[in-house]
Amino acid sequence: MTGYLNIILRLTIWFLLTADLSWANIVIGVGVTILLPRGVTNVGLLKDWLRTLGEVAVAIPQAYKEAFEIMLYPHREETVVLERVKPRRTPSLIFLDIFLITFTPKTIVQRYHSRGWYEVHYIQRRETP
Amino acid sequence: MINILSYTCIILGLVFWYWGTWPLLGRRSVLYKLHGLSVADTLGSMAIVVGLLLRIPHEWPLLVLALISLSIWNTVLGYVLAYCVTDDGTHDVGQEVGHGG
Amino acid sequence: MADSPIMSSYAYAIMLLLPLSAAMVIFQSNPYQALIMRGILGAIAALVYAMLGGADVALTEALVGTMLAITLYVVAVRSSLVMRLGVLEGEGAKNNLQWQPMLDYLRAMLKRYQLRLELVPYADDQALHQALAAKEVHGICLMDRPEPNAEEVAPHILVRVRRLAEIFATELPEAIAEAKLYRDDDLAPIPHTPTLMEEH
Amino acid sequence: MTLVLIAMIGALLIPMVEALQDEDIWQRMLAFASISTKTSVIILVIAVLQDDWMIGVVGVLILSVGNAALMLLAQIIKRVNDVMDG
Repeated sequence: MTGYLNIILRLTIWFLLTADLSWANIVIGVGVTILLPRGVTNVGLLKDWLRTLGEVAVAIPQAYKEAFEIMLYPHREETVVLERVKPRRTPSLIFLDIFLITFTPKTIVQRYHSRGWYEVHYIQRRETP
Repeated sequence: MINILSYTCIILGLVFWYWGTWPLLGRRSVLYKLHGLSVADTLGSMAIVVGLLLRIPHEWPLLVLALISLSIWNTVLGYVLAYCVTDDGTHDVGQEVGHGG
Repeated sequence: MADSPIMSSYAYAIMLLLPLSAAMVIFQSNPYQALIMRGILGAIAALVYAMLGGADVALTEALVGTMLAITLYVVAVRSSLVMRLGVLEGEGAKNNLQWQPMLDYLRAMLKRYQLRLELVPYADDQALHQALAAKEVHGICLMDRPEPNAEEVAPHILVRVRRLAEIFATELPEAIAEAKLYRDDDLAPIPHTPTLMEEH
Repeated sequence: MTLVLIAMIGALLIPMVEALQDEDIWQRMLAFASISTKTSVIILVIAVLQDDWMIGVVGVLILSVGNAALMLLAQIIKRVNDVMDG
């Protein structure tokens, strides 16, 4: 599954960069994509992938919403919270999770512990009691 | 119509840029400034690029690539910088255990 | 673009940023901070080149001038601006009162010259001298005891590099450690193995 | 559009001033990250303004590969600081 996603990602970058859909270009792109070395890929569940990709689509408007929130109401408190990683995560899914958390402006992942915890840095409006 | 929309996006991006970059001059912690920079450099720049995309729709492949690389690179860079700034040791900031959703 | 005055107004504003960032590189004494400034200079130079129409020059500046140059310089600075000091390993050398203050003083002193201190542990005095003679380290730190069971030790630093020896001679107080220049023709007091054999 | 560009140059000045005044190395890294993103977006805007799409391609390329050196520099500075402290 992730192998196909890898190839699709590379082909997307290639076609976006060249913006050329002639036969020669397609052949070159597919050739380069397949010839480039691939790391060891772990097969994740298709359902997890679809859900995370859906969360990425949701994350963009949410990021803008949070940006407006912290612009309108100043958030001055900083805290560090440990969050548990969802079970059965492959490395690429963990990367997507970290990307999602860091993408929204209120939260940044500081560190990923290999035993299944993220360290997330939050900013808040006021200190939680 | 498209022109107005594009200018709105670009000016929104500029407001984000100024708002997020201004805290750099203050004396807050690096992590706090990183939050501001993720507003400015990721979201603000994405808004500007979307504004440009509305002006020249025929060049969409490159601008979409610019959007993707902006979001991914800046986010990963924010993570790497946050990782490098904090030590491996314990934190004396209020530490609590939450449940990830 | 120089034909219209409005266009050139922002062009001049951007071009003024280039000497500003170049001056920032020049007046920076810490090598790592200067590298960051070099990155800023590269980004702004790429902007100026692209604005003036040199797309290829801008791409070269960004990829080679900024990315590759910073990578190579980081490797060079990291491996050259360091003083390797050979020390004795084990608790015997470190368990005395002078150890930590001496290290702190040395670090602070070397930091003024943008050097960092790297400790290389060795098993005994003989290995230390061999390492110094083989140029594995820039200096060694010996812990001489006046008497075999004395609590007090006198840290004793032998340095191979003349410039380091000058710095140590002028800035290191005798109370903290005694520093000397090591030369190959000096027959440094190497502890001979026969004496060790006799003790057993 | 030119006004927009001048406002962007003004925003670019803020991290420059920050890099000038602050002595802490991480604050300067933040300024560097901000500047490198801002310059590539400015290159894109200039490309649209001058209607020269060659410049736009360069801007996208700088945007998509330019941050790698920054990450390497951050990791190495972290290592060096660890060695210096401990």
